[in-house]
Amino acid sequence: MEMEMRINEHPILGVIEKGRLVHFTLDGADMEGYEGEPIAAALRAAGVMTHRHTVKRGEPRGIFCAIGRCTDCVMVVNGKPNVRTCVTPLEEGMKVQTQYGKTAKEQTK
Amino acid sequence: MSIYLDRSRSIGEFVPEPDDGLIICRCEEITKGEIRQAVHEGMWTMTEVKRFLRAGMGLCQGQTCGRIVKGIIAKELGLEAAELPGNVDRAPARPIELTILGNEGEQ
Amino acid sequence: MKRYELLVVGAGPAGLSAAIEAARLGMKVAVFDENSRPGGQLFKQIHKFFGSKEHKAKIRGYRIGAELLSEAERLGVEVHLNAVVTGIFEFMEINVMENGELCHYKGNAVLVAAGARENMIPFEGWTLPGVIGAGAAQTMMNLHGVRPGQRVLMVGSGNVGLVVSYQLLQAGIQVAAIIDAAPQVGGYGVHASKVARTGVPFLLSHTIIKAEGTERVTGAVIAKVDEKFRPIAGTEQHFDVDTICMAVGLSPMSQLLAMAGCRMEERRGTVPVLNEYGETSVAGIFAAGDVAGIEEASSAMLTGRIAGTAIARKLGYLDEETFSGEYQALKEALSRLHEGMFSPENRGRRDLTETDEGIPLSQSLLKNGYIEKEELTRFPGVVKQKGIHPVIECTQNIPCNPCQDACKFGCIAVGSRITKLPEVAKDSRCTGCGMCVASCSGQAIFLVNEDYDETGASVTLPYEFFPYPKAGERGLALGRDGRPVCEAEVISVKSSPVMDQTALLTIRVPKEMAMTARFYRAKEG
Amino acid sequence: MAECSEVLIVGAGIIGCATAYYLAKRGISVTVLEGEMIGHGGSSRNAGGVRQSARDIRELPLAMYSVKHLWPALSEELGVDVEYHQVGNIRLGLTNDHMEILKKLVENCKKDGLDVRLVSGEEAREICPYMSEEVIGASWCPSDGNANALLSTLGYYRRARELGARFITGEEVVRLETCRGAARRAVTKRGNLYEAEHILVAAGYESRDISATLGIDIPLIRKYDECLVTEAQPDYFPQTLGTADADFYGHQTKHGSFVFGGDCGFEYFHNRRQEHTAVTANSASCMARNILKYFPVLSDIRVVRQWGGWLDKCMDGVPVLGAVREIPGLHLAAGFSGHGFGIAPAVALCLAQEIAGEETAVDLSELRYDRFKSVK
Repeated sequence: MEMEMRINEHPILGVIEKGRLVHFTLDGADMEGYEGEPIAAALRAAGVMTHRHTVKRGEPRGIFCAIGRCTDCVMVVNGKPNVRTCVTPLEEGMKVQTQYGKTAKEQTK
Repeated sequence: MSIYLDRSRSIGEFVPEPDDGLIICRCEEITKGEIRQAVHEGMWTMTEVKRFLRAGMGLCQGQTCGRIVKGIIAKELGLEAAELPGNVDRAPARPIELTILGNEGEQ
Repeated sequence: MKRYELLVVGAGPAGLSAAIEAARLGMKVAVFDENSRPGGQLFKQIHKFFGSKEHKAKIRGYRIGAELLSEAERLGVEVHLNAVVTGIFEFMEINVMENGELCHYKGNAVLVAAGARENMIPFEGWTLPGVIGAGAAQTMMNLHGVRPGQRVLMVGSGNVGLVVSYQLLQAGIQVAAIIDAAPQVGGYGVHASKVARTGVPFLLSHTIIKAEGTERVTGAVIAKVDEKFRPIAGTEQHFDVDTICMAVGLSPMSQLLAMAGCRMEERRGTVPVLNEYGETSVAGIFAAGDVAGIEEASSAMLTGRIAGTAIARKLGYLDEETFSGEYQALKEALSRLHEGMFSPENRGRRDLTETDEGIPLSQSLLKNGYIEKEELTRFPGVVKQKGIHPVIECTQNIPCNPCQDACKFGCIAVGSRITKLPEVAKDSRCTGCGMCVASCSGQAIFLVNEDYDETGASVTLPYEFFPYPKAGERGLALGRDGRPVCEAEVISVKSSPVMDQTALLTIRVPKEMAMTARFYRAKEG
Repeated sequence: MAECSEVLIVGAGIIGCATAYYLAKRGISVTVLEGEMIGHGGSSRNAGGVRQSARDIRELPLAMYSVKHLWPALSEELGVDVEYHQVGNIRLGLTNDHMEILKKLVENCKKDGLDVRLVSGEEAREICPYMSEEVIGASWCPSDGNANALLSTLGYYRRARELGARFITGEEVVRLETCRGAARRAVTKRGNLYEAEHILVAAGYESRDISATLGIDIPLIRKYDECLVTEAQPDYFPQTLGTADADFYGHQTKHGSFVFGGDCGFEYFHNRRQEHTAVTANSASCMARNILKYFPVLSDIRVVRQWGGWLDKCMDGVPVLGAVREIPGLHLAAGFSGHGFGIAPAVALCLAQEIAGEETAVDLSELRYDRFKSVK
């Protein structure tokens, strides 16, 4: 059973403030998240862990450092590859795609 | 910083190790074995290994693997990691779009 | 070119503290931080800080962050967020990527307080989604309110590993175990104990050898290591986890300083060579906080203040005499944090066998994360007494003294050297108010009343988990090792603003369990 | 006690490494001394152009020889993929003045039989479709190309070392000395002595100070130059780019990243107090604007790294090569003026041949040290 990944009430922090609910797509599928939270947070909350597949070996990668250093969590966002999703705020209508090597599967050059 | 290194000094033969297949540089997918092998081919500094293999030359610019690569090279050379010069740090500290780079504010 | 007296890189504890000092003395200061929220790691640190009043002890990190920020703003410090410093160049020029522009700024002084980044160790499968830094877990849950996983294996028993494990538990995530290749717990014993008593096992002399899974982590394999940290074949152990958290140390994020031409040295990471005021080999460029050598936020605030004050003197905002007074005071405050067995000089030492007072250390604490009952009586915080009284299970010389200030009745004494072990007065006039329990940053104080009623004793313990148990509810009392020891009845759950989210949970247990029961778990279902 | 070898090379850049390779291949014992590390200077701080077009007529034969005889087989010869690609060099113009410049460059090189021609804006965009409409014409040399400068330098080093050449890094030469009138000894900062029958100075801009210890004054000054590297991108275009205005140059590498260099106007006048090679605050921004003038399609591509270095600008724009007549045993290879990489294989081969007493593949007579005379 997948546990609810959002922390609704925290014993120390209380209710964690969120932006408004927005819609975006992941590889074409409709998703929800909160405006301003990192794209990666919205994806993790939705149970998505694979952000990209590497260039050489095609291996899956996801969140690693969560603060924009390691660049493991990059995806294609609004057509731009290599976007660090852990530090890029979610916006209404964003088009997020799993990155395969240097691009999304459908070439976005 | 430079360190005296006589590249003719013998460091022994390359001996395969069971964990040679481990990815060390996550960005460029360079393995421990490739790094060790490069040392035996004469790449004795972090910069040379980087230029030879691209370890630490990817999107994150060695922020994750730098320490680990240094440790592997030092061990192969029989040195302490602290004796080896590290990678040279250069701008930009984070990736920057050409269009932003070119859009200078008040100069 | 926009020119400031002081440019600060990093709006964490060190950067903000320096900016506050400088602005307080009349300097024009700008602070840059690449994050959308200021405060650096402070906003992820939801535990109460150690130290004494001058170090903002017993205040939670995120509240300190908010305090510093509002103070900086009140003093007119310009705080630029989402502002990425891409380089420091000659003549104290910095480039900042902000609002779609590359802006150039010049300072008469530059302070780099860029903090640290997490170290990593490679192992089979370490690139799989689900292997994350402990800092990543902290960021996800405490900043973004998202659980990084459901069941976690923590690698590393330093303070980061311990504190984050506790935070994972607070966020409702299971911690399967804490492992460490070292033979001893690296962090504060009190941090370990508060995790251990919830039932998290500690496996010292163990290393991670594999993350299992093909698309994401589905399990972890660990093994025992020999004295040279090599895994011992045949000792492998599997854990069903979906997340592996790495807490194997931090490295200074000192690249900007190296780039600026500052002389660097290797001291547990690459750090700038600094004079006593935090100035680098490049005149006018200063460094403070973790970027100058890994410590914790309390010292970062002080090194930041020292640098801020020194910069003010250098640039003519503070006369020599006033400076020297302020500098002495700050330096003394810093040295008070640097005492005891966890001092920077003692880091990594495994040969300490006794406290400053000459009391043998608890070996169980170092190996298992909790103290054995039998070891407790030799420590000065543990006394046997009639009626309600504090039992302080604080057995290492940690720089911390809020317990002393918390007790209005003088039951607790630490003395002027804040790393001393707290002593409970022989005939304490304890009223059972519980302020000491709530004020102890290490959650190591319990109120025990062995004369609660005919057959039962009461134990009051600090409790920071949701949901709170309800008075009258029956559950299990757990020992220091997290194993159920007896039935327990909840007498009360008290919380008040002054306790700052640390509830006081009082349970009734059989008399003979008064010195054994240290945690409470509701019955399943 | 001095350490001896037949040849001593000062500088482990591409010239030093490649010459060591060609010497070692001939069975000649060689020691290479380097103050920093392998490929520290300009060899690792250039964009990897392998170009014949727009060369001075005096060094064009070296470029043409390299492209014809050495670059194509180099990867195989060294056992390292140096990423040499003969994909052409296109030099772009935006204005009529630019086109005039290009016309002259083309005519100059045609004299030596190089296939280089002027093309229109449309033709240029056919060759490289991502180019801005602003480009009105270009020069096009299909036999030019590019290679990986880092791997070429390290590849030569690796193979030379394998063949027995001795490399010592962190060993900075501070003085050369003669014995009975011939160049014979090098003294290092650490106080070590090295002796050889032949000494080749190939130390970039520092060649001037080192040679000066023997009373040889190469008329070169140092010029600061910067490059930037982007994140890896899908393949856009393979050609080596340049402009008539010389405001940027570079190409997309095999890895997918773009490597671009360019000027911002301060190059000769940087007041660099520190000797470290950190970049400047402004050059990259200037370069970025220049690149986007020609290739707006690259706007959102991110720069991950900048680097800077000194190039050894010679008085007349071409290098000083070969034996120095007035001091037997002294050989020079300096003053490459920012375009040494592409000709390095031929230069190194000729130097090795000359030291070995063979006839050189390309005549070096117009590039020797004794060419300098007062002209005004």
